[in-house]
This record gives sequence, structure tokens and C-alpha cells, in this order.
Amino acid sequence: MDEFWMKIIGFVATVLLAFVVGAVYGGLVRKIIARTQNRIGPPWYQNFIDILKLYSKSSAINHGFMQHIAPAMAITASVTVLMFVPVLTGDGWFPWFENLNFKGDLIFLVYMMVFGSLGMALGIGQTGNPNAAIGVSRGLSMMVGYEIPFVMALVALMVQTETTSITGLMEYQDQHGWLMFSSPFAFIAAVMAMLGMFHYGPFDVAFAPSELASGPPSEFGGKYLALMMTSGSIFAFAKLVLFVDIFMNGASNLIILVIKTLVLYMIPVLYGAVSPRYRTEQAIRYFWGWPTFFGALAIIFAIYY
Amino acid sequence: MPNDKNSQKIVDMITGFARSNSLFMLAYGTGCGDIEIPPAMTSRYDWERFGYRKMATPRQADVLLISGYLATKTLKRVIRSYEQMQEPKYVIGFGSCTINGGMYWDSYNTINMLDHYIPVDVYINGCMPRPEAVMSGLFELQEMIKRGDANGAQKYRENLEWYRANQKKIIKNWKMPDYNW
Amino acid sequence: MREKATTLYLGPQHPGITGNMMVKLKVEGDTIQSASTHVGYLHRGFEKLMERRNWLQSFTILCRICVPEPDPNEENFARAVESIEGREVPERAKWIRAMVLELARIGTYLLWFAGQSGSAGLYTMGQWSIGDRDYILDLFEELTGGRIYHMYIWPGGVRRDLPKGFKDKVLQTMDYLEKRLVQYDKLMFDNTIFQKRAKGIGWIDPAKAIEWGVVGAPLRAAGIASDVRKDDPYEIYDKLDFELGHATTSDVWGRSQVRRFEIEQSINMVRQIMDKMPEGEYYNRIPNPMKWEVPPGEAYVKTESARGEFGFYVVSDGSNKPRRVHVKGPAYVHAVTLLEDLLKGANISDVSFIMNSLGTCPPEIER
Amino acid sequence: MTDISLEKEQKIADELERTFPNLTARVRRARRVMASLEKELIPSVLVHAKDNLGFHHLSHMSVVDWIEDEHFEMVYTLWNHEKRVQLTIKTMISRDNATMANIDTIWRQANTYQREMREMFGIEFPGFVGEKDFLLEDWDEMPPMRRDFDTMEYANKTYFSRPGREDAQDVRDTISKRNGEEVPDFAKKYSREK
Repeated sequence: MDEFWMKIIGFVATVLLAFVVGAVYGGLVRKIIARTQNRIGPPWYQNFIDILKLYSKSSAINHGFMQHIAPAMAITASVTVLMFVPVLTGDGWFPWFENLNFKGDLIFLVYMMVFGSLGMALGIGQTGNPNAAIGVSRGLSMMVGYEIPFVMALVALMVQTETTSITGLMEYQDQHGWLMFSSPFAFIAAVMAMLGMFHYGPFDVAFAPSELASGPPSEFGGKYLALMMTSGSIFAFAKLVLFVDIFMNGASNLIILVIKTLVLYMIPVLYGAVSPRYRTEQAIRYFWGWPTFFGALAIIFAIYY
Repeated sequence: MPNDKNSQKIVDMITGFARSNSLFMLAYGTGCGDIEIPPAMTSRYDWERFGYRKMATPRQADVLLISGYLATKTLKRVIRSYEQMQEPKYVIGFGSCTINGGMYWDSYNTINMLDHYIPVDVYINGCMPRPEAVMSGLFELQEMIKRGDANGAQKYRENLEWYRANQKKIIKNWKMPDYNW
Repeated sequence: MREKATTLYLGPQHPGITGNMMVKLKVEGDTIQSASTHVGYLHRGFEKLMERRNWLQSFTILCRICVPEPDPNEENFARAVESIEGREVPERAKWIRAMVLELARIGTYLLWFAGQSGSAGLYTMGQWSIGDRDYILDLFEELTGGRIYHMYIWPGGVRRDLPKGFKDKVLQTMDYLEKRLVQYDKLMFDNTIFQKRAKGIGWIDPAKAIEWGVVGAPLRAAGIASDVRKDDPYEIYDKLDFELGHATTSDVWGRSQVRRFEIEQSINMVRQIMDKMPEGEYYNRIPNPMKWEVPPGEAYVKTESARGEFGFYVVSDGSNKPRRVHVKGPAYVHAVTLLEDLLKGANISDVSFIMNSLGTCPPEIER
Repeated sequence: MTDISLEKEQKIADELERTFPNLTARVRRARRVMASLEKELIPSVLVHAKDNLGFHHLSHMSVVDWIEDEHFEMVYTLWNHEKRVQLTIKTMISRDNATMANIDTIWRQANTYQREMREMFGIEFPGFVGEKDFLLEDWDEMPPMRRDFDTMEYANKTYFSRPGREDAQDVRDTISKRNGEEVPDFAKKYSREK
């Protein structure tokens, strides 16, 4: 078999892996939150059942063309993001998981991570549900909030390592140790931004049930919701792997990857379980406060490094 | 296909398993029965163990839990919510007052028999039913889904005229879009 | 540039609305321009139904007027009938009634903790406190046979005496709840995010509070020490030693403080009641309920429920059925006119937050 | 009881009677004063009680249908937070073409009460603006809280009713038999097959 087909198989395997791990994480998160709430919680495979059931439901909702496209755009964006994140590194078990990397892909990724949300926003705009529309506007404002410290952290890393490629970052870490330790302020800023990225905890304004029903996906049921849940699982996994790659030097096999991502994932989950929700403007103020300060500090630190 | 029946059976089994183990309930407290839902949801009875979950919008829900009597004003909203739900969908009548009016049998503003307005798959009696009763009703529904008996939505589609006539008898000002299923 | 105002319907099918009612909002951006409440989704016509039922039959449907806290309804009606009839209540029955009312208050406050924190997105608190509320419901079940609807307080006393060993169970539960309060504090009341959310939201002008008909915890948060238990003592509340909740601000945070303080007071009161409760009869027999006629007369009685002053106006024309029963729950004022006023200029995020802080209970508005 | 304990109540009753000659006031018991007068004076009495006597809180407002005497009885209950006295003010209005003075300018929350009374009893409040539907929707019968409205007849006419058992028998023996269990002793007493 030539390299091309190896890559194709690699893509499919990556997506499947991301979906499975993402959905298992979703189930585990529900279980862990349930444990903090004195409950037993659903089984770890509950998300698979949910998604399977949603795929088996009818979807006789028609609000127009964009509405059908929106979940597809979301899943496209998630898969694309995943494609550019090296899942497993080194010459370990699955050498093909390095995927499509090129010089400068970190900047491209930042754009790509927004793409899915924008696609959803377009589709949701057409459903005409005011709850969904407000949810979208809140989600986009939140994004403006957390993207700034996140991008600042990335810029700090780029300045420090003088590369804009994820593989470049990982090569740097091979020589100099984890960036988490050599660039601590960038890590702090990025983790604080991550709290917003996962929509848990105090930053779930976009999906706040007691304010906006289900928020953006209000009008999406059945297969649309299943697609969105699938895309959400993949996207969550991709984001986690990205964080592990740029701060913890990736993972050379699956077990280390699971451990690293799970530890990182617990930060927003556990913080979210015990925090009430911020209002939109409070959340943005939060992101533009300490996280941005740490981001700026990280850049200064990186310049004089 | 050579073995069409058997393959269909397997598909039915898998969908039945998935549908019965992941019941999303519409968060609509139509009556006083809604006070026993929080205990059933929370740490003591914890119905998330069985894959039950509350969903905020009808589009995403599978089960409509009619928690108690329906005032005529609510009936209109319930019908609308029900018609927005995606198939397969199920209805649980919760409490005596959905069965025959219960305490409010002679009230001028509450309906007496829920199954004349929307199809009901499972009734849970009692006023008010305890969380255990609610969960046992839900288990019954799960069994019905596995067996393929919970076909209230199909019944509704087939007898739409009869249901509509009953509904319009009470809802005088009928300004609702007709949903295509 | 002026944004276009959109209309947003919160409810009746909406997870943020307490119960089954609707708030119609005119919204510009995230700010509410005007709000109007629409109720009637739970109207059962209790007051009409009671005209068709005799005095004792009325009891069975009465407790269904307010679902989270049915006991003040029973107590109110029983006391109204006793006041019209001049019927004596045994001393022990009064103590038992007070105990039931205080237990109900604790249960309602626990439910309210869940609602208030849940509307701010802190779901863990709700899971804990509703789980703990079940211990109170277990006590009720042992005492009365029902978890939610008790039908326990009758004219002339209470339906049953305390079961054996009940006192110890109550005291144990109170000890447990007191321990849990420390954890609630850590999770909810000392949580900076919760405080940031609650401070300055839903502010009631203390100078106008009485005139607007504010009662209960919101009134005490506004700095007016008013409580039916103190102002117009009923049952044995004049023999109990308790303090009223107080707060520094008249907003959602102040109301939370008041309720947090009062749940502690209620726990203490239950302890006092268990300590001081006398022995003796618990029930003065009423005549054959089918022929039981109450002499003509009328009474307006009120109780301090967990949400505020709960009033019953009962008129008898001397027959075996009530002539008129009018129920005025605190939410009748709180959740209609007051809510409309408070929502003007508020943020959409705070609608259910404010609603919960006022103790909105739609079934008692509509009856 | 003794006159001393009812001093403040008596004072309020006297004060009311002095200001409004047509008003009759009496002290019912501790903390309870009741006054009755004709309907034209109601707004001025309420304003007087609110502004001069300290009754700032409108506890409750109600109406009773005395169909035999052809009138409605309006009841206003006020509460004085400082003196801790409850004042009940009553008046009679005619049952047909019932109108009553609008008081939602005195107390904002009277709005809700008046909306309900208009809907449930058909009492009109001239000059009162409030949304028409309160509890009912598209109601075209007579106002349901009037005594002559028969709720059972209306319910039978409008709603379906499930046919119940004709007798009042205990069904536990039937259920036991259906499940193949032994009939419990207490249920044998009520058994149909005796």
C-alpha cells in the first residue's frame, strides 16, 4: 500500500478514535458530575446510546436551506480541526496519526476553530427561534472574550519557540521540556481561556437552560442534534489534544494520551460543577481581566526569554 | 435481500434498545405533579441512571410527561408542544387527574380524559404519584418501546380527525400551524 | 443606533420558569424594556369547587393550592373554620401544627435553594438540597401518610398523634440538616460568583415595599421586620423564641441571606417545639362531616408561609358548604405586578433568578 | 376581654366613625377592626386609611356573591404594620350591572385583584385599564365564579368523563382474583359475592 492510502486510513481511524474517546469522555463527565452531586449517574456509554437514538429519530423540521447545512458545517469544522492536530506522535503504534501539518498551521487552527461556530450561527439564524438567536449572539460574544487570552498565549509560545507549527512546537519540547513549565504564564492564560472554550462552569451562558431553553440548538432535534453531538465529541477531543500537544509535548501512545487529556479535561469540568453561571458581560470582563493579563505577561516573558 | 425479515429484526432490536435506554423528557411541568419530578431527578432517586434526561425544547424530547391536570389554556400549549416533537414520541399521563379528572372532575377549566386529546402510552395513577411510581411508569414505557407497543404517535396520525375534533371542541380560538410530521 | 425590540416569550414551556406560567418580554439586546406576566395555565377553579363540596371535603382539595408548601393552606382553612365556629383546639394540637408548619418551611426553603441556585446555573446545589429535602418528606410520610399532600391539619386539631419514636427522628434530621448547612454555605452562599450574580439584581425600594404589597422574605430583606408569626401570632408562635431574618441589601442577595438565616431559625424552632410539646389530646371531635354545619360568619386568617403572608378569607352562610373561600397567596402580588416592575430594565439572564427570589408559585396565583 | 387591651383598636374605629359619619365601625377582637359603609365612599375611606391611619398594606381584596339578596359584597382587608391592626372594610354593590370604583391608583397590586374580579364575577371598574384575559382564555359563558354558574353542568357538557363503576364496592377482591392471590381478610367484608 502506498503512503496516500495509509493517510486516508489514518484520517478515518483518527476521526473514529476522536468520536469514541470524545463520547466516552462525555459519558465520564456526566458520571463525574453526578458523583459530585451525590448521585450514581448514567453509565459511561450513555452518550453512545443517546447519539444512536437520535440518529434513529425522524427529523421533520424544515426552516430552510441553511438549517440543514449548519450541523454539517459544524462537523466539517470539527473534523478539519482534528485533521491538523497531531493525535499521536513519535514512531509509536500508529505512525499515521501525525496528519496534515504544515508550517503555520497553529494560526490556521485558530481560524478553523471559529468556523464551526460561525456555520452554526448562520444556520440558527434561519430557524427564527429567539432563544437560539440570543444564544448565538451570547456564544459569539463569549468567543470574543476567550479568544483573546488564548491567542495571546499562542503568540507567546510562537515567539518563544520561533515556530508556528504544532509539530515545530513539539520538536522544541523534545529538546527543552514541556512548554507548560518553560512558559507558565502562557499555560495559565490558555487554561483560563479553556474554561470558556468548553462551555462548562461559569461560562455556559450560550446554553443556559434556565434562560434560553437549550440555547443555540433549540430548533435542532433528531438527526441534526445527533450530528451536533457527534461533532461536539470530536471537537472536544481535538481541543484537548491540541492543548496536550502544545503544552505537554503530545503523547506517544494511547494510554498516555488518555491520561493527559483526561487530567486537562477535569479542570473545566470540576470547576464547572461547583460554579454558578456568569452573565455574558461578566464573563467577558473575566476573560479580559486576569487571563489577558497573564497572556500579556507570557508574551513579555517570551520576548525576553 | 435474502434474509430481510431477520435483518429488520436486528435493526428493530438495536433501535429499541437505544430508544428505550435514552428517554429525553420535555421539561414542561403542566400541573402540580411536577413537584415530584425534582426528587426523581436528583440525588435520592437519580433517574439519570437509566438514561432519562430533561430536555428544554420539544424538538429534542422523546417523552411528554403530562404532570397532572390540564387546564384548557395549557392544553393548547401541550398539543402544540406534542406536535413539535420528533417521532418516535411518547406520552405519559401522570396522576389521577389525567385519567378521569381526579379531584377536579367537575371543574369548569380542566379536562377530564387526556387520551381524548392526545394519545397516551402509559398512565401513572395516584395523587400525587411517588417518585417510585413515576420511575415504574417509565420502566413500563421502556418495556413497551422494546416490544414495539408504544405507538401513540402512529395512532395520533391515523385518527387525527377525531383528535382534532375533540381538541377544537375545547380550544375555541384555534390559531395553530399544522405541522407536517 | 437603536436596536429593534424583539418579543421573547419565556414559558409556559420553559425550564427557567418556576411552574407553569409565561412572561412576555420586550427585549432590546439583553435588556428588558417591558414585561407582562400571563397566568392561568393552572387554573382549576378551587374557589368554585369548594362551593360544591362540604366543609370536610374541601380539605382534601385545599392542600393542592400551593404545591411546594401545602401545609399553610390546611392550617389556614382549619383556623378560619375554628374561628367562625368558635371551636377550641387542644394545646398539643397547636404545637403539632407549628411543628408541621416549620418542617414545611424548611422543606420549602431547601427547594428554594435549588431553584435559586439552579437558575444561576449551579446545579450541584439543587441536587444536594432536594436530596436533603427528602428527609423532611420522609418525616411527613411517617407522620401523615403522604409525601407531598398531607391533609393532616383538620379543624379541631390534627388527624393523628405523633408516632412512636418520631421525636428522635425529627431531632436527628435537624442535626443532619444543620451539618449540611455548612456545606451549602461553602457551595452557594460564600461562592463569589453567586454573590456577583445576586448583588444589585431585582432591587425593591424599601420605601415602597409595603405599599407594593411585598410580603415575607423580600419585605424583611428590604429592612422591614414584618412576619405574621411575630405581628399577629397564631398557634403557639408567641411562646417560641426566634429571630427574623435580616439583610443589608434589598436585592436577590439580601433575600438569599434572609432565607439562609431563617432556615437555621426554623431548625431551632423545631427543636424548641419538640422540647416543649405538652402531652394530651390532639383532636376535638367534629360532628358527622356530612351534616356538619358551620354557623354564619366570616374570617380572614393568615399564616407566614415560606414565601410570605398567606391569607384565607372564608365566609359561611350557615349551611354545610362554604359560601366563599378566597385564597390570597403571596405570589398573587409578587409574581404579577411586582415581577413586572422588577423586570423592567433587567437583563434576560436574570428573569428566572428574580422570579425565584420572589418565591413565585403559579398554582397559588391561579388556584 | 378587657377594654385596655382593645384601646388602639377602639381608637381607630372611633377615628373612622368621626371622619365618615355614614360609616359603622366595630372592634371584633384584638387586632381586628371592621367597618362597613356605602360604595361611593370606598375610595376616600381607603385613601384616608392609607395616608392618615397608617394602613399601608393591602392584605387582600375579595368579593362574595349573595345571590339571594341580589348583591355582591366587596371586602378590603388592610394591615397596619406599626400598630399591628387589621382593618376590614366592606360594602354592598348591586348584582346586576355591578360596578365598583377602581383603586389601582391607590395600590398598584389591586390591578391583579380587579382583573380577576372582572373576569370571575363580571364586576366592571370604570377607568380601569388592565389586560382582559387573566386566568381564562376565550371564555364565552357567564363569569364562572357567580353563584348561578353551574360548574358541573358545564364540565359534563364540555369535557368527556370516563364511565366509572356503578357501585361503591371495594375492588380489591377483584384485583386479587385477577392476580391469582388470596383475598385479604379486610377485603372479604366488602366482597360482591356474599
